[in-house]
Amino acid sequence: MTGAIFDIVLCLLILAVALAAILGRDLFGSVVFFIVYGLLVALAWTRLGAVDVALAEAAIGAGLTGVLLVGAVARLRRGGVVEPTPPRPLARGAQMGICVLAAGLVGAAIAGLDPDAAGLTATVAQNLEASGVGNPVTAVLLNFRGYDTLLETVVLLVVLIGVWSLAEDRYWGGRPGLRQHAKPGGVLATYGRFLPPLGLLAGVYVVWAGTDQPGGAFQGGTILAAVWLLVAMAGLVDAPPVTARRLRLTIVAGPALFLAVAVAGIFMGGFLHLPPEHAKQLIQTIEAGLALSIAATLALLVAGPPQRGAR
Amino acid sequence: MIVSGPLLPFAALALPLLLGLLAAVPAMRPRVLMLLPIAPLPALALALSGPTGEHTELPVLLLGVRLGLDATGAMFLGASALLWALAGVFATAYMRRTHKREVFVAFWCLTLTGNLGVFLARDAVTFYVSFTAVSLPAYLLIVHDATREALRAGRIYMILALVGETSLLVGLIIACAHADSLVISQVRDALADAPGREAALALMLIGLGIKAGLVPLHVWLPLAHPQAPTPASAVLSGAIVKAGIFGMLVLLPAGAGMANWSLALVAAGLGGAYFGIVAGLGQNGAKAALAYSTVSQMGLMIAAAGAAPLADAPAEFAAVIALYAVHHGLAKGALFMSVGVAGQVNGRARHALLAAVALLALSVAGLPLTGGAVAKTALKSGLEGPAATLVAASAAGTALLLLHVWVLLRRSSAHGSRPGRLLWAPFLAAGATALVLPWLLAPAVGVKASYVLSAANLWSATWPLLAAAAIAAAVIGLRIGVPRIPAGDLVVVAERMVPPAVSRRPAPSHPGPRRGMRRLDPIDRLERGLRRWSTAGPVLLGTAVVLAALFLA
Amino acid sequence: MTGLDTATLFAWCGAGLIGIGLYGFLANRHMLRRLVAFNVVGSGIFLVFGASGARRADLGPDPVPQALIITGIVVALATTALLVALVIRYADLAGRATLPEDEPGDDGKE
Amino acid sequence: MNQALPLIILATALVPSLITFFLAEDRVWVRNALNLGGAVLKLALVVFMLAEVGRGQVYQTEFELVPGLSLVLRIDALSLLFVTLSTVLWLLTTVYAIAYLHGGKNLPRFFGFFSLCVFATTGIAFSGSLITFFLFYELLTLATWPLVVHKGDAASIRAGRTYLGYTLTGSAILLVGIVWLESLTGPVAFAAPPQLAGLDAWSLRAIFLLLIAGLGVKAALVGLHVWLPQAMVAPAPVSALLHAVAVVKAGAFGIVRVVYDIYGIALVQEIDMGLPLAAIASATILFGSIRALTQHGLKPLLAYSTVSQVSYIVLGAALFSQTAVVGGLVHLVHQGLMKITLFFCAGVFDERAGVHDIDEIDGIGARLPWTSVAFTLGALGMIGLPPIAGFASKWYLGTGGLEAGQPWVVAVLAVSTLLNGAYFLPVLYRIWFREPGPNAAAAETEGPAMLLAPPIATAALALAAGLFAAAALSPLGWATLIVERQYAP
Amino acid sequence: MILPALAPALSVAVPLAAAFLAVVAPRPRLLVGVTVPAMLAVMALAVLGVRQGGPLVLAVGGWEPPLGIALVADGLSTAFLVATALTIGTVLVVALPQFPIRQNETRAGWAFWPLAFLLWAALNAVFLSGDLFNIYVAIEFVTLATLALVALEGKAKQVEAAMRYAMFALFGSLAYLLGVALLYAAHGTLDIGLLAQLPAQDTASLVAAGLITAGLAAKTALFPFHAWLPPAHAGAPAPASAMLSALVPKASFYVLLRFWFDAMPEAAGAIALQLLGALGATAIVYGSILAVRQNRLKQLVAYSTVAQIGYLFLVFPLAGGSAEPQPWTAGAWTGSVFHAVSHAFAKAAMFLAVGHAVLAAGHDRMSAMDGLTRRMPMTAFALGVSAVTLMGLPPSGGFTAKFLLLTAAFASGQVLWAAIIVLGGVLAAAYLFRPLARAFLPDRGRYGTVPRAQQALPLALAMLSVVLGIVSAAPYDFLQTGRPAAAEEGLE
Repeated sequence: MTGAIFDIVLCLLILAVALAAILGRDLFGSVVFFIVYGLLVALAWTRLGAVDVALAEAAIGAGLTGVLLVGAVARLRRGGVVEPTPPRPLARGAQMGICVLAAGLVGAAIAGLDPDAAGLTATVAQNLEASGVGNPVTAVLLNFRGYDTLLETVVLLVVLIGVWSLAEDRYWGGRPGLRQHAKPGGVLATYGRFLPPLGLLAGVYVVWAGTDQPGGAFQGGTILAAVWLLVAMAGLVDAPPVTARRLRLTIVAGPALFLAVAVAGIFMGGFLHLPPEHAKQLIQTIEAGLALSIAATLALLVAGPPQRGAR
Repeated sequence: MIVSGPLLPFAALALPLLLGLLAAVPAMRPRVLMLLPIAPLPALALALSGPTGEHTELPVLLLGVRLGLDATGAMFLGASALLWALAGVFATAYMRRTHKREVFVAFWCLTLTGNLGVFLARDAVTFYVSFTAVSLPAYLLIVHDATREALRAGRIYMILALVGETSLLVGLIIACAHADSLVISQVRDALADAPGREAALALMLIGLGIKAGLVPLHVWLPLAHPQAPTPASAVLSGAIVKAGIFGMLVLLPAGAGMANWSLALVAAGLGGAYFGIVAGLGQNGAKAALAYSTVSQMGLMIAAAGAAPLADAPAEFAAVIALYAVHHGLAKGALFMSVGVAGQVNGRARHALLAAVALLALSVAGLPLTGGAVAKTALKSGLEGPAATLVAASAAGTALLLLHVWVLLRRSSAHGSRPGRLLWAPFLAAGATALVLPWLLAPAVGVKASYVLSAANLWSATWPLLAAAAIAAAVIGLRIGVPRIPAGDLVVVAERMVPPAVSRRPAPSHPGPRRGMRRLDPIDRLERGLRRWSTAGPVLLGTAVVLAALFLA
Repeated sequence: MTGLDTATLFAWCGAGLIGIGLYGFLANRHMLRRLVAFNVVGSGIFLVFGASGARRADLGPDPVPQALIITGIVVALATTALLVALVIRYADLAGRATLPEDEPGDDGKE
Repeated sequence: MNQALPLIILATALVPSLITFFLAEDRVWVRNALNLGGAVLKLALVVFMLAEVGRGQVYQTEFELVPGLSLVLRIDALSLLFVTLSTVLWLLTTVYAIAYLHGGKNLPRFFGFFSLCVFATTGIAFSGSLITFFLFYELLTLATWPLVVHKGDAASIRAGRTYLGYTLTGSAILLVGIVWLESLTGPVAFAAPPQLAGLDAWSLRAIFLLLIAGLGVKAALVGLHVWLPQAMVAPAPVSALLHAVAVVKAGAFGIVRVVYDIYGIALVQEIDMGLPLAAIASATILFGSIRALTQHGLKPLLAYSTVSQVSYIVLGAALFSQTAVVGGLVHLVHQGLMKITLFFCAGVFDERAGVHDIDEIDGIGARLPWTSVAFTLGALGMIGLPPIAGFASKWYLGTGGLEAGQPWVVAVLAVSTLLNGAYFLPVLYRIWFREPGPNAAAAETEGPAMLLAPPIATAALALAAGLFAAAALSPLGWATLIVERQYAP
Repeated sequence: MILPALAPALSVAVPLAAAFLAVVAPRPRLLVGVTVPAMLAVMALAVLGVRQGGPLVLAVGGWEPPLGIALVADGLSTAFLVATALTIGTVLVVALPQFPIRQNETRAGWAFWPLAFLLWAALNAVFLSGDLFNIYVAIEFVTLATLALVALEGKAKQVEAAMRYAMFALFGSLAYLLGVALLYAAHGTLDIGLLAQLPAQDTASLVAAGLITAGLAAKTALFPFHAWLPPAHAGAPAPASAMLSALVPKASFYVLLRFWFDAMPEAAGAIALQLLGALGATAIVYGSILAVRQNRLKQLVAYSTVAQIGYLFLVFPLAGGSAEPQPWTAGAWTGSVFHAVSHAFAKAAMFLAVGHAVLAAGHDRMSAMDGLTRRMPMTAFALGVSAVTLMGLPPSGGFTAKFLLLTAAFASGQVLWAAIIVLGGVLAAAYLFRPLARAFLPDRGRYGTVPRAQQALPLALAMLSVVLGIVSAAPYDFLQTGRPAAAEEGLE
């Protein structure tokens, strides 16, 4: 019962924070509300027993997305971009009405669902043995529906290329992001020295644990990316130039490895086929490669296109 | 090309055509006029050999050409061929110095082919083609001198010829469609009870009447004949107009059913005969007056042709009309030639010329013992009651008119150059033939000399001449002025009423490219609206909702 | 889904988030606000998705939706990243973070 | 051979066309040899085929594109009538065009599209089914357009716009009609007309109207004719193509096919469409002639004359009479011969003396006698004067009209003849009898033989077609054969 | 028979590998030289395999649906794969001189290549996927690659167009994803083949259907959600535009087709289908009118795409919505696919040709066309031929498509759509007239030129659309391989 009340309160809170994020007068405030909202949703996921999703939501949905948005707000402020005035009430009313209708329709659809539909839980459980991993979510992600994940990692690559291609032509060959000037000895600099080893450890663990417990390449990669970003913000490391061969190898390595395994599978029974006896090792290999590339890609996404001249 | 039957009819048409083409060969140019007298010779030979009753067929030509000759046709053919030959001789001398002789010769030959073809044709298409071939190339003969007046005459001629051709074509088509045959005799018989008979007859008569100078379709005659070079005038008046009469003779069906048409034609013909006289007397030029004389004479023949369908023996009566046509053709041809001769002769020779002309004129008026008397008497024999009387009486008018012509001719001035024999000879030959030939032909058409020389007929031939003499004396004595009538009478009136030709519009100024795009501005506004996410988004979401609702419904 | 079990509750919550997020996505003109709204809608959808897979408490949460949601979250992040880069670049070039047709008083004239 | 020959004949035009497109501008001899060679080869094949088809041979080739859309090539006597005309005229026009455009620009494009037009026209003639007809009909539209705009000046572009606007709309309407019809009957082949008798009369009427309206654009029925006079801005060989070899003919040919090979004249009468069609044709005949009267330019005059003349073919097809359809069909050829003569001559007048307007033609006969003679023959033939070809058409049409119990047709013919005379004769008059005007005075002498020979040849052909109309292989003889073989009850 | 079975996997794997290499070792000439022939070989394999053995269904990783993802290569998907391969293959060759990598790597010169290969892979992934969520990922993949290409020129206008496109595309993704979520919640599977066997009349399924349809319609740029398309497609570099306009909207349309004819053939209500048809019809008219009004070449061509997309949606009223197959549905269904494919060829050819004209002239105003027939005859010819297809005139695939659709319209008694189809052809002529006519004008001013070999490529592509019309029997039959039951009855 307390659980139910907690859930109801959580739901209301989530809705309220979401509203605040949407309607907030101040953009920065909205983004902050959005980060809070992400954390609350992560909480909701744990309430639903989906710890993997909760981790992903917290790390990616709230964390990285929040960082991206905060960074963007800061850039716009620096660029002196003003906020537009809100739309007229009439238009707002119509928009609101139609959104309410849409939400209602979704609600109706939910209400009409068969409460006993079992989904694929049982099927996954049956095949878990052959997947080579103990975490059913990882099994789905990297084996049963590994093809989705392959495409997904490539999506990250597309976006990175897209972000880079938004650079000014004159900065091509330069390093991503603006140069960070952390105060020497400031908080950031201190954390920058202190945190990386821990973060690295945590990240590698999350990746490694992902095969049997909640976690995995995405969550782990995000942590690694965050670590690198922190260090970079501290001014301790700088991104290599976008034209650097090793940088490009890093971002491509994971997906390429995945693809190589997938194609190699053709000779072992079919595209993306992971023979059960080697599945675990293969998945761990893939996860390792992916984590590296994901970490690099996510970090570079946050850093943005090169905005500094080439050497 | 396969010809079946006698070759001569084919040759009669082919030779002039070939000679016409030959005229276009540059090497021929210096001697091109020499072709003219040769062209009609096969036709003449054919006419002299007389009707054979055989047909010549050329199945691949046109829609299947069929040629033949009967008694009537032979007379028309013979007289025409002779006149063409004589006029051709005349032309060799007369046209020696004009420009574009080769063109003249080519079209002369073409016209000749058509003219002969009309008489030889035994199928409707060949008849029509020949009729056209005589009509249109004649234009070139008329306008040969290319003077302003000639061109005007040519224009009017062309308009009428074209109307005539078209009418004839349509009339023939109606008749042929009913006959389901192209053979003229069958077409004619079928026409008697064809459904569109009245229209067909009317149209054919318009077509033939224009050619034959049927009043009021005659207007081209008095314009064209004076403007054409003299040899051309001679054949125009002597031979070409006969194509119309011949057409009436072969195309009008016989029988009581034709009574109304017959009456109408007789009336129109006689009316034309008298109108021609009156109008001719109002002319100042010899050729114009002669042209009106032709109108008048053709009126008589048309009246006769109109009476033919009701005659007891239409074929025989047709031959009689042919006889009249033979005389008139040769005489009128000679008279026109005389105008040409008169232009170049002075002194004694001129007196001789005037005497000969007077004799010819009297012959046309029917002076007893002349060929004209034979023709006229024969013609009257086929007519009854008032028509016969009116024909007889018209001789007085004819005499007066030709007297007028004679006077005009006498007054005309000459250019002094001595005319060669080549001008005299054809004139004399034509005149002599006109005086003599009817006598020779009369037995063949069932007219005996004794009948012609009977007292009654002599008297009926003589009194109009006496009356004419009396009137002439009175007019001259009292100095009564004859009102002048412009040549072409009705057409002159018409010309004043119709605005000068249909004016062509100036080159159309193309409208500029349309610039009406501005009116589409609402579309631009709509497009801008749809680009705005705050508009398009709700529309999109709304569509999703509506679609879902529709699926649910 | 009779009764108000946890899964249904969160599914409803997801529906509500979808509504709120959509409103933000449609009504806001600032591109970053739209991005925030986009993410709200996204997580609302994930909630509906995930909650529907958690209906059978006896079987535990369905791992397939979870995997799909994780994929979805990454895709959403990727999209957001590209959009943020676009917005920033646009602000650099045009000095604003709104599309021209969304500018107040603008008729969308080019 | 029966299978391949139609394709070979099509190839004689297509192959030169495709090669010509890619020839360099200066490879004049190759280009000319290709196009002339194609034309000569085609002519030889067509002559061979004439003999074979005359003996009763039928050529057919068929392949399916998608269900319900088959390409059927079938050569019957009617096909050959059209093909022979276009082949002969293609050869002559090519000769003429080579001389006319000598030294001009963009000639590979020109000759490429020209041959493509001929290809399309041949395809139209060979079409054994309605949809095949449509395919080639559209190709013709497209291939003609670049020729219309060939000069590339503003007026050409405008004319091209009008042309495309009309013809494409027309084809669209035609397509609707075709698909509608085929949705009721399945694919429509000319050789085996569909069973329409049981269908709803109003649908049949509507489809008939759609088909005729679509075809009527190219056939320049009144109201749909606007493109034709405008297209006169194109060079003379193009006009020849539009007016004689291909375009308007394609429309008229299509109407004949629709009336006789799809509906059947009896059904057309039964659904009361025969008389309206005949009436429209008649209205077009008169309208074209009246408009021609008021034209200032020589080519517009000829264009309106075409508007008028092509409807003779339609009129023939619309009357319930075998004789009339013979008249209509034979006019397809006759009009082609005569009109191409006129356009060739108009081109020569333009080329040698700069004559565009009728006012400028005064006395040209003295300077350009042979051209003027040819022009005169063409014009007289148009008026319908025997023994030039035109009269035979009129004769049959008139007789047919009466057979069909429509005597007014004869009146239409008569009035049209007079109007034709009214607009052509003054031109002839000016050519021959006016004092030479500035254009004639400044005119060059008659040009190269290649420019002169085609009009003289076509004029001679027009004359011969009338003079030897009764011969078995004359156009008239062939048209009679078609009707006896294909349309006899 | 392992080789043909490889084709689906290789169709995605080969361009992906090429993309990875393009990121790391940017050597476009080599990559294109290897990838394009390799892909054509893969396509040949696929076609052979499908022709001989029927639809190829490949359970990825050996996991059968519903657990795993199936790749399906039937006639329909193979047709789109082949069209994509031919189009992109040509585009890439044309792009070689336009995005060179020389001593100093440039931004666009580098980015174009991986993006193009990735787009290729993404499109193939969409066409092959038999799983609705996998399609979501693939379609997002397409969208993001497209966004990057739209913004590739990097000026304010293009960035703006990309942002606008993103609004529509993101909304579409969200709607689609929500639909997928609801479908999974209702049925516990996302496999198209399995969904087809389940009843789909519950609320969730139908709401999902509405969302998916609207979402995909927005991505396909169906009127009135099209306004993003012209600025986006017109702003990109010509080779990118060619891919975007020719293929990208087809991907989402393809999914719609799969959804309505394979996954949920019985769910559609007649009114909803008519509504889609009406939007399509409006698109035809509206897009054409706007195309007429454009003064920029690329804008004009882009609006033409808006109009042409309208035809695709006529398939819904003509072939959809009936549980019982009707005699005309195969015609309409095949017709729409023919249209999609021939439009792909023609539009790509047109954008490439226009691109060459623009390159030569240095601007994309109408006057860039002046004298084109003389300066660059092959380019002009390519434009003309592709215009023929867009107008739906014979002999072209566009005509075959139009004919099939028209036949279906009449056979099913929906004459209104027939009228629209026909009107659309005329309108296409109206908007294509101006540029084509200008090609015949004399050229004024100074123009550059493009090597003939380059000019030949768009022409070849355009000719493909004509060849599709001339030899349409084989593709027609091929398309029927594994066609959905709802479209099985044809005009035999």
